[in-house]
Amino acid sequence: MASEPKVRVSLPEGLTADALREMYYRMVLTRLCDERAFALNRQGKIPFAASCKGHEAAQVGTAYAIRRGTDWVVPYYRDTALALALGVTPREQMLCLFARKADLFSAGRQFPNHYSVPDRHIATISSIIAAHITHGVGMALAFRMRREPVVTVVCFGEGATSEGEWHEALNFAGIHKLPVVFVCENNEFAISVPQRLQMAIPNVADRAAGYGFSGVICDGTDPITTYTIVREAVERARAGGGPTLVEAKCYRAMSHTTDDNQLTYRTPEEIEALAARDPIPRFERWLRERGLLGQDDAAELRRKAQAEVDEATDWAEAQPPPAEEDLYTHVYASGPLS
Amino acid sequence: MASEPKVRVSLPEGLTADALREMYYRMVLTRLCDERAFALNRQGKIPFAASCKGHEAAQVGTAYAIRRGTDWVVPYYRDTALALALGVTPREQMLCLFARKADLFSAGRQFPNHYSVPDRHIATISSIIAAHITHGVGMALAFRMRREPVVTVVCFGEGATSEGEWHEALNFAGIHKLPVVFVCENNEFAISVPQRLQMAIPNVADRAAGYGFSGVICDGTDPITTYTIVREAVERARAGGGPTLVEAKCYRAMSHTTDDNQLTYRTPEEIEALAARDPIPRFERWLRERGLLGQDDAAELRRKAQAEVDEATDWAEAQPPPAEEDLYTHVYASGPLS
Amino acid sequence: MAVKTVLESVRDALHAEMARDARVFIMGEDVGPRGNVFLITKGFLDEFGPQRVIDTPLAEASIVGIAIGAAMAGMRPVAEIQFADFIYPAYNQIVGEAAKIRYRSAGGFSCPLVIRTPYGGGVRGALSHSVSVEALFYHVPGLKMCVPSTPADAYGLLVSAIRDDDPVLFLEHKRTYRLIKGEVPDGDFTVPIGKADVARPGKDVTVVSYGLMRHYAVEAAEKLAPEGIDAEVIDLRTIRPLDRATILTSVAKTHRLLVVHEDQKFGGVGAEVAAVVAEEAFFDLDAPIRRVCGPDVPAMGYAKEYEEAFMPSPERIAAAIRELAHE
Amino acid sequence: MAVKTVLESVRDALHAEMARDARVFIMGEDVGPRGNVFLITKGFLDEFGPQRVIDTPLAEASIVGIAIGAAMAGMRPVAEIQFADFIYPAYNQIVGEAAKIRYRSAGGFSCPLVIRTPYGGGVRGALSHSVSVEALFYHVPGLKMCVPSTPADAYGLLVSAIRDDDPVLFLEHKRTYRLIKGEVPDGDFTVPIGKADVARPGKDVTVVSYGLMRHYAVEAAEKLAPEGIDAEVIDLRTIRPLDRATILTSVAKTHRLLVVHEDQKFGGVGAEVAAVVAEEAFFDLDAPIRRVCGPDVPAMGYAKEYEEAFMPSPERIAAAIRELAHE
Ligand SMILES: Cc1ncc(C[n+]2csc(CCOP(=O)(O)OP(=O)(O)O)c2C)c(N)n1
Ligand SMILES: Cc1ncc(C[n+]2csc(CCOP(=O)(O)OP(=O)(O)O)c2C)c(N)n1
Ligand SMILES: [Mg+2]
Ligand SMILES: [Mg+2]
Repeated sequence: MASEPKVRVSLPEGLTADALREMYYRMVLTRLCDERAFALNRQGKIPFAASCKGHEAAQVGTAYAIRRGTDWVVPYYRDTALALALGVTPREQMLCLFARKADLFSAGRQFPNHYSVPDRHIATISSIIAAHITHGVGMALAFRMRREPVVTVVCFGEGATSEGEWHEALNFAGIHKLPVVFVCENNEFAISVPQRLQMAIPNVADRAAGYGFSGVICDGTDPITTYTIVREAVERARAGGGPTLVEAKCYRAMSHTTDDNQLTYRTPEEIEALAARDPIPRFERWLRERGLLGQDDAAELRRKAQAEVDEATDWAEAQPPPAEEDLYTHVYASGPLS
Repeated sequence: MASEPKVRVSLPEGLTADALREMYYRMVLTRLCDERAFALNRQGKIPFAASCKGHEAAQVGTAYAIRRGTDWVVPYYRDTALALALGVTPREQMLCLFARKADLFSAGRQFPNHYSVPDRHIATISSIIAAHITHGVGMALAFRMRREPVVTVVCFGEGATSEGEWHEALNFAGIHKLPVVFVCENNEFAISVPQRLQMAIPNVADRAAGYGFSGVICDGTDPITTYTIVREAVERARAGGGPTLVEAKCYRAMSHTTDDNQLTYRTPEEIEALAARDPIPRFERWLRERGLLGQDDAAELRRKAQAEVDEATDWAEAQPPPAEEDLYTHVYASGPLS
Repeated sequence: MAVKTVLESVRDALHAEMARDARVFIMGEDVGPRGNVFLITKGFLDEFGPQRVIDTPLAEASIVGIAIGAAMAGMRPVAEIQFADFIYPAYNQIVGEAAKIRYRSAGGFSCPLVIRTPYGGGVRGALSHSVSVEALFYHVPGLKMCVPSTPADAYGLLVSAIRDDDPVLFLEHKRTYRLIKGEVPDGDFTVPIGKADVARPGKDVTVVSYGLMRHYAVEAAEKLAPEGIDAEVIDLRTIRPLDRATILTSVAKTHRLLVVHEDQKFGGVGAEVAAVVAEEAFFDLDAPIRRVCGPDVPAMGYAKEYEEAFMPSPERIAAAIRELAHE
Repeated sequence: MAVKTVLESVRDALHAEMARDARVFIMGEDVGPRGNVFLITKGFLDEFGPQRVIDTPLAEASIVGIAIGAAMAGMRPVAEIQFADFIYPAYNQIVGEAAKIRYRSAGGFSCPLVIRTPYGGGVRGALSHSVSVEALFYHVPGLKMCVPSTPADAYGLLVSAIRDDDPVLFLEHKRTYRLIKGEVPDGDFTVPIGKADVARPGKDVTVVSYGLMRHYAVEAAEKLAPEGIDAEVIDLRTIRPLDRATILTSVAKTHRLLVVHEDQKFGGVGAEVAAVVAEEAFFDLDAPIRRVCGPDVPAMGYAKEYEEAFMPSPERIAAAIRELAHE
């Protein structure tokens, strides 16, 4: 790991050099987790995986923009980098991929990446798109009622904005000027459906006007821009300035999930061209230019991350699966009824 | 009825002097139907009524803006003037108020004013707010698929815009540039909930931008302005120009329905002040100023309308109610199943 | 003890819990200055303020969804759906979300939420203000469902529902609101969720019912007493969990079961009650299991004649009991 | 006759009806270039064009609501809900609207709409891609509901559904898509909505089932034949309307009823089947009515172990038949 940079550069407000390197590390760690997940799927070891490749910068930027341990996040199923940046460990990630009994998020009940980590302030979600957005608004309402200085961040894809519940959530948040920040990770596709068939407008952010608050677009392949814009929104919300809709423009590098094949609706050229937008080499360059990452640091961080992922994979795979009786836990507070 | 005016005045495009007088007549007729409905309720003859007092201009203006027999309307439960202007007769109106077997709209099954008149191109609706908006969009889709030059007009209150389905309907219409015109009759209240608790913005029309088409505000207490603006939108839609969201600003003079008492949430002063916005005397003045209505015409039209309403009331009251076996009709095309 | 209506009891229970626990709040359409369309929350806004009595936009999915979020964040929301007919837009939040939050998060989150809604017919509510929705939700594990019929049960069950750590759908039959009066104990008390009530003990026929029909069933049973037919009427009070034990005990005594509900027959709650008895008490039965229910048509109509034809009456219930007693 | 999978039959039926009737069109998420997530509509976009194969926004209420409007305007839409778990947002449109359009307009409008959706577990679909939704809809008069289990029935019922003048919810068990192969007649044919199929004749026990469980029930029955237990398996094929006659005829012969479904037990379709038999064939019965169903927990989990524990297996079904035969 590089020591503090020789040349003093001005860092983004609120981020130390260590934090910046940590952001980079989390992006790499996520990438390796995602790659491992796809590999495990190909090996027939897990039936399903989804990758956030192309979204890492948007997510890590968002994670660092909030006050950890204070603010809450209601993520969506593509928010692996967000979760890892908020402290979800590779072991925890692998437990959910293998659907082990000890899976922290759901005890092996939900698809992978459906985080639920109360102690790291990550709320539970289902696979039902957009159903979580009102939950974030309700959490914000609760915090405001109790006069706690907490901001809730809710993430979703651009496809989710078509659901009626999305509209209802933003409408309520606007009326009550709640401390909530909506982050749309716009990757231009909802499975195979391109944005032009999802909405008649180029920018999701433009819809914020209809709810009486502002919408901001940012380059979601750049963690620093995303960080800056989300942080501003978060602190405005905390100060009583109401919600913001942030649209982080990013892209989806992989097929929607391992069950999808994007070649059925995207050309190989289109997919190849996406590589130029990869947030990881870009952020690496940014850090290097500022002397925050030395010559061999990137490779070393990658090795470290790979070791973490390898260890976590082996460990998680060896953990026991749920037993039949686990089917009946957590139905009601008082146990199963019938 | 006045003969053609002595002085030639320029009439709104597409409206003859007769049509203008007819618009006036329909407004008066509606007012008298509504008053009769409330009176019947006070007399204990019908359990429920809702009045469109304050909306007549917006509705009649809309009705005259479409091509009758070609275009379709998907109204909402406050669209009495719209329905009467589209040819629903006072007898038909009274049949639904009395819930008679011969009730054309629902055979006495639905609340009053839930029109359903295929031969006058008025679609069926339920009482579930906003559920009809996607139907209008689907009808527009069907007409477009069949290349019929038909425009569909969908009406709703400002409260309905909060429902997720409203958003979904407008989003789809925008994407596919469907021949549909959305008319929001904004009366500033949803039962007791004022607009500021319904949305964070002053104008519903501003939301159209989020769907990629234009939103227009008009004075919904003036039938001519409403007519002009809706007509423009309808013809643009017919010409392939896509949807428009028209916001007709009007007001609700009476309580939400006979089950409501607006004095629980509005001051008497506020309610009294509304009288100044009454569209009927205002339109009367407009017609007089242009020589389209003579000295005694208004009184005579009122008498004529009153006679129609009286006759219709007596006639409808005398019609038979549904019989027990009517419960089982129209469950399926093939009859009741079980 | 004071005599109250069901409506007053619902109001009193809400009021008492709001006063007792700062985590309890109300959200719904027209619950503010208007005090709810039945005037249940009249005066609440002045007393508890707009933070705890929230007049929501006209959007049921968000009423429930926002309440879920607040519940996950430690509050005890009472979400109101103005009429049960308008609960459909919130179906995703109730069935897809609230009911599964504890299970899907392996206990990481809970959802202590009450969804109150007036249901049922007999008030000239027409096609869209008369529905019974219990059969659309009672299949859903993770939810609980209460259907009180008396003022005391309305109070005691609503307090239990608010204090419950899981989502409870609380169905209030709107015809009972002002029609049904009864004694209600003073002060704080609860009625446990999951316990049926023997509304009228008897030995010849078991009549299982709930909501308004409980009262019609008791009326029917009283009518038959002079004929020497002694019917036992069970008021379920809670549909999920269902109090199987009370039903089975009764059938073991009477050997005959009639289920009565206003809701349509096919796939209604009576189906499960019948199935439980046909499975667990088959050899106790001396006669077929009968059901008196609403007809299998889409809805209750507006005209009085439709309502009368739709809703089981004490007379129809009495006729069914009589027939069953002689079978 | 050709041997096809259920998936191929669904595709073929859609294709044939699209080709036959210009009023038929398809709308849903990813039905376009992707050809639906199971590749059911693969190639349709090229063949029928984007006006008749509409890739919709991610919004189920509007998928159904827009289809309803088009149906009211004379079209024959086939709306797809990508997975049954995502049907909840469209509940209002299906239950509150589609099912009531004919009734509420006194025949003024009809709603010839098909809503297709893959349901059920056994494909590692986890908590939100495994649900059975039949019990959430079968109570609703005005709707019809098909649950084919074989390729021929999938074809014939889907064609019937598209030609039906009322809304039909068409549930396709996703585990059967590629697993179940069978002969399908060539050319145009229909299977009537509302007729059950005797999948395996027998005389000792009636097993009523549908969907994937029909196959497991037949497997179970075959297992028991060597033991001298001869079970009759009825595949409902349609849940609403329910073919009471076929069930009652069978029970009159076997005197024993077992209902098998993957969906949770409490309030499931088995409840109504049991209730019908307990009401209409009580004196034919020699033993309690049994149900083998999914457990009353909120959902099937992702881990293989949860799926196995949740879904009735041929072994569990066989054990229940055996026990019932000896009761
Ligand atoms: C209510 C609902 N409808 C459909 C789906 C199926 N589905 C899963 S992900 C997805 C696309 C989501 O697109 P977007 O919101 O843009 O997020 P992205 O996957 O692109 O990150 C769809 C249609 C679902 N899970 N839930
Ligand atoms: C889905 C649904 N929710 C609630 C209601 C109860 N309700 C009937 S009318 C109404 C207010 C409607 O307000 P708006 O749309 O502004 O129309 P207006 O009555 O003012 O003309 C409400 C809340 C309903 N009918 N449907
Ligand atoms: Mg996307
Ligand atoms: Mg209004």
